[in-house]
Amino acid sequence: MNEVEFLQWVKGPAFSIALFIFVAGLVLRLFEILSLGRKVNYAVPKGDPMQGGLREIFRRFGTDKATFQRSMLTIVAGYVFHIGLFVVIFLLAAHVEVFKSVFGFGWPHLSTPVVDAFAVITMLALVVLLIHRLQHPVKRFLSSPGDYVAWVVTFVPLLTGYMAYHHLLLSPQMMLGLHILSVEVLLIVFPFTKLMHTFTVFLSRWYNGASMGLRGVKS
Amino acid sequence: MRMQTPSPYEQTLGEHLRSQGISRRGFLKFCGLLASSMALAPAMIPKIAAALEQAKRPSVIWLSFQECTGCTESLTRSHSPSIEGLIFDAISLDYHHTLQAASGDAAEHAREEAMKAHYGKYVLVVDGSIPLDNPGYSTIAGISNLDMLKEAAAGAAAIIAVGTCSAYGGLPKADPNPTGAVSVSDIIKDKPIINVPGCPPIPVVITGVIAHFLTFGLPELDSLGRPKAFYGQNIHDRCYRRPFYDRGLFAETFDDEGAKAGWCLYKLGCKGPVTYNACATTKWNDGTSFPIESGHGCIGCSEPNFWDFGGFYKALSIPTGSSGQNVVYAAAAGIAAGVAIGAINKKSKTEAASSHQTVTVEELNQESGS
Amino acid sequence: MSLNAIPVHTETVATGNLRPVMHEIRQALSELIVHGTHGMIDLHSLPFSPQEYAALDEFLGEGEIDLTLNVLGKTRLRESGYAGIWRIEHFDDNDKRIGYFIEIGHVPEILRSQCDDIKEGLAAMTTILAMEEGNNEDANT
Amino acid sequence: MSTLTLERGINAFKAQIDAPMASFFSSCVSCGMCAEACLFYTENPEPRFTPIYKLEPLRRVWEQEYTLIGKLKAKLGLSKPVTDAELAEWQELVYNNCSLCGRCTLICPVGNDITYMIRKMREGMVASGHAPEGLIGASTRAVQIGSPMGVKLPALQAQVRHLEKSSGLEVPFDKEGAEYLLMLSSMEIMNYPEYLGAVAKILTNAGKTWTLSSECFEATNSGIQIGSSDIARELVSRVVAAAEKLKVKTVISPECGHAYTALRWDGPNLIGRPYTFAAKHIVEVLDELRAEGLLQTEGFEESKLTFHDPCQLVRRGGVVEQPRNLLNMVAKNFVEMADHGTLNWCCGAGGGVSANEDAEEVKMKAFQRKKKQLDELHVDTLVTACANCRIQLEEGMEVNQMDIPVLGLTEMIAEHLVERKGGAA
Repeated sequence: MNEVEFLQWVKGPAFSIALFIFVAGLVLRLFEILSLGRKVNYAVPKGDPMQGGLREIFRRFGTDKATFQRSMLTIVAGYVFHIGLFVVIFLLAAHVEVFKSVFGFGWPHLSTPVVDAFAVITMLALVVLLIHRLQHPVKRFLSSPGDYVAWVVTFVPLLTGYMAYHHLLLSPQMMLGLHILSVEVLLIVFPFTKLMHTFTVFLSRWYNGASMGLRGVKS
Repeated sequence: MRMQTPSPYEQTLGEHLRSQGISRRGFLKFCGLLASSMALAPAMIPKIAAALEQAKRPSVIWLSFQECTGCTESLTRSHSPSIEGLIFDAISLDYHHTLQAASGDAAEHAREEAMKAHYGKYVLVVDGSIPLDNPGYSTIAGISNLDMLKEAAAGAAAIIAVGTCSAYGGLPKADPNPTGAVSVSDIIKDKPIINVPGCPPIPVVITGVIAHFLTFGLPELDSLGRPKAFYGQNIHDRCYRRPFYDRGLFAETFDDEGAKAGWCLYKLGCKGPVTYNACATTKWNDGTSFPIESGHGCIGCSEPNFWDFGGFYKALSIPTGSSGQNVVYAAAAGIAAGVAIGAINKKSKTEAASSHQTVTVEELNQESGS
Repeated sequence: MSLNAIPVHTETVATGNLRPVMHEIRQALSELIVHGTHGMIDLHSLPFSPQEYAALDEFLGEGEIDLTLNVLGKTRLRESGYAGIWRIEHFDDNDKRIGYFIEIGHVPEILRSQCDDIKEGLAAMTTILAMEEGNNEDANT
Repeated sequence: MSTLTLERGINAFKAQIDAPMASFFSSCVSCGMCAEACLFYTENPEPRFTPIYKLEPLRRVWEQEYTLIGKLKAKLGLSKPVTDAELAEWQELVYNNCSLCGRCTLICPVGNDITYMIRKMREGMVASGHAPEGLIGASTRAVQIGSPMGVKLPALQAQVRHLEKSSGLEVPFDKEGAEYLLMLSSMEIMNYPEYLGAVAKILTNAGKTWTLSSECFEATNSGIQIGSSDIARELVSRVVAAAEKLKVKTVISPECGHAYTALRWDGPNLIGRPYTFAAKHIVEVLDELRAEGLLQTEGFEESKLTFHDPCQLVRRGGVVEQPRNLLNMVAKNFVEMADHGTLNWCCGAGGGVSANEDAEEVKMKAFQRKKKQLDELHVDTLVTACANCRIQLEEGMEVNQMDIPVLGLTEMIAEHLVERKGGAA
């Protein structure tokens, strides 16, 4: 298989397989979670669970000052890389074209150098967070192989994408192929790893917020 | 291009050009242009001149298999006395069934003669792919392409595969490849092969490769067997529209304001970022322009399988499968599997709940006491 | 129809090659003074926008010499505003520019009368003179 | 007689795991922020005291039993079944080092209700025989005697007689159709007898009918603390039976945090139906009386004071404004701690920690957090609305030689009460 055939393979069958596993996996995981159900609550509510759920979904994007000071690095670097990922994934022209081909509609994109800068900042933030994870006693203690797998499969597409864009190291076909392949790896492992928090974070915040709302707890 | 019978005394190229009435100044100009066409530094000009002086006029046998003659057209359409014309004049083209005056048995005889006379020394040029499914798909004088290639390759000093068909299979190999077309390098493994892909290749690149072979021997090749001197440049890196790509300015349709302003054609399917060829600098039609300059994206014709690369007008990043449909199927599969797994989970949980034995303080105390 | 007639107008673009080329020329000029080495830059092998060609032209300026050679089509030699820097444009028979070099040297290499040509000329002249003298001798006898 | 086994513990885990928990486990990215939210970690920074880590055995059961990938991992031997030894090891984390205060639940950026899961995990710990001695003792006394501290009815009756004699108030028992059924905690009966007098004074003054029940006076629920729904159900059923027998409108939960949680939130779900009465914390009742104008005070506390929010009231009960409304009636110099309201730090002894002898050293370490908060403020008085917090705070003050008296909010209000005309008194 030469470079072109490799690129063709990752763009064709490999992408189809990865996308299939990603979507089917997501749906499966949601069923897996939701099928466990939740008991009816007979306590007389003090507030609206729905409102509480929605409020927590948004409120938890922020934090109180003291918590911010205690976990500043985690929060700042975490924000930087999450925003960076959003920009890189959804606002690069080449990526918008991919989404357009999947969904049938697109949206405006940012200029490439801007996205490029975001990619660099995102990678830096990820590296900072990895070092922090390895150094911080609690984080290092808590981290399972899954945490590192999630880091790697997030970081590699950024790196290969950056290198493909700048034509570094390998031929552009090879690099683009590796970039797409790394995204496929990401898609495949996504539903079955920590990356799933991308979706369940809203579910979790909603459940927690609904419980808070029911009890009339306003944070 | 004259068809010449091999003479016992072989002129050097220098002598040949001089005998054509070309002055030393002309020779220098020729070498300068040649260096430029071979993408060599001007400092190489004296070396090229010295090498050309000494080079023997080679015998060239040109075989055309499953092809459209576009490659030959590309070469012959260049205006004379262009640089490529001069180089072509400098070789002894002993067989080319489109160009030679002789036909039928006489033509085939010329080929056999040349092969015999220059055994081990002649250059074999091939355009077109070779069908393997059925030898009858393409024959010349009743000889299948495969047989003729094998026979001609046996005595060749080197093979130049001109055009994407002979280099990589090209259009005949496009999905579903009805003839079982393959490239020269798929068949011949024991001879140096220089791939000069393109659909067609740039004429000056064809002659540049020949000139390079005459002056410096086999050129340095990339992983796809292409001379790095001509295929070392990425179209996208050399594209004059690159600044628009970098600024994120893209034409969305072929007639929008962006297209009129000459913005990047990435979204219109340009394959420049993954294509290696000299188009962006050498250009076409005697340096007039190249496809991107004319407002059409690069189709990547110098790359293997370019016909099956997901559509000429689809952006490079777009996956080739039908993703939308795939998502629907995947969701359906996910739901089916999810329902099954959900049922198993639910059953498992119900069983756990029903097998729960009430915890009593007696048990607590017994356990803590033990 | 010429390309310019097509209503596609490229915005001003910079390939980023102009500055490096200017510096390369300056460097070659100082090499010429210090070591006497000839330098040559092939402008056709670099992506240059029309604007950048014009900018380079303006930068180099016009000098005192503008020659046209008739060698396999025309070749035009122009000294730039800076002595020792020459523009060399090769044209084909149809006056299409097929090569564009900047040469740095006292005289462009191609302008010199070439040894081979001189030798050939000498041989020809000798032959002609010998023939004429032979004819004269014939006439004299 | 049947015994508690690992199997029963794992089975309890399986029965307890629900959709929210599956979602919480799926969402955790090991950011470690819950550690910083937990006083058992901040005051004793060992990584294993990180809240989410306390759930590790439960998480593994979830992964192995309820996820496809977990089942696969278990089959391949990549994930080992939870062992009895592990659960024994985790006892310290789940009981001694967690007061179910809910601060991690509030801080978690992905929204995981870690507290909820620890409470559920204790079900399995109990069923596998890994509950701490102290809590077993308390639960046993609660079930067998009717009070975790072993207080019996005659002791209460004696106290009531004393109160009636000294104050001239009537403290009714078993008065059918009364508006309020007043529940107590043993701690109040034993340590803070003033509480009963204060409530009696306020309710009588407000002209409300109220009663105690001779069948059930204990509101605290050791079943909730040890984490056994079976025991908790037994205990809460007694309250429900007493309330329904006396046909009261409202049951008043005493100044006790987890009693409120047990009665207000868990009770209906334990008995599997809604109550026929309302359940309110005494602070809620007092604030309602205030709002209705049935509670008037005079005079102000001159000392600089602050309020310690009981976790179960603020974070797990939504009672934030009420104590402040009441305090502002009687305090001129009321200051808030840096982290207060829903962000307040636990006293260190909630969620069964106070009843757990194994946790005695740990709970004093945890108190350091409260000490830091108080040291910043330089207050003269600390007010709270939970007897359990109050005991821990007083003990902490003593150990750390801090001279700040701890007062109950209800008593403070009672002291400033203005006698209403037309009041029953």
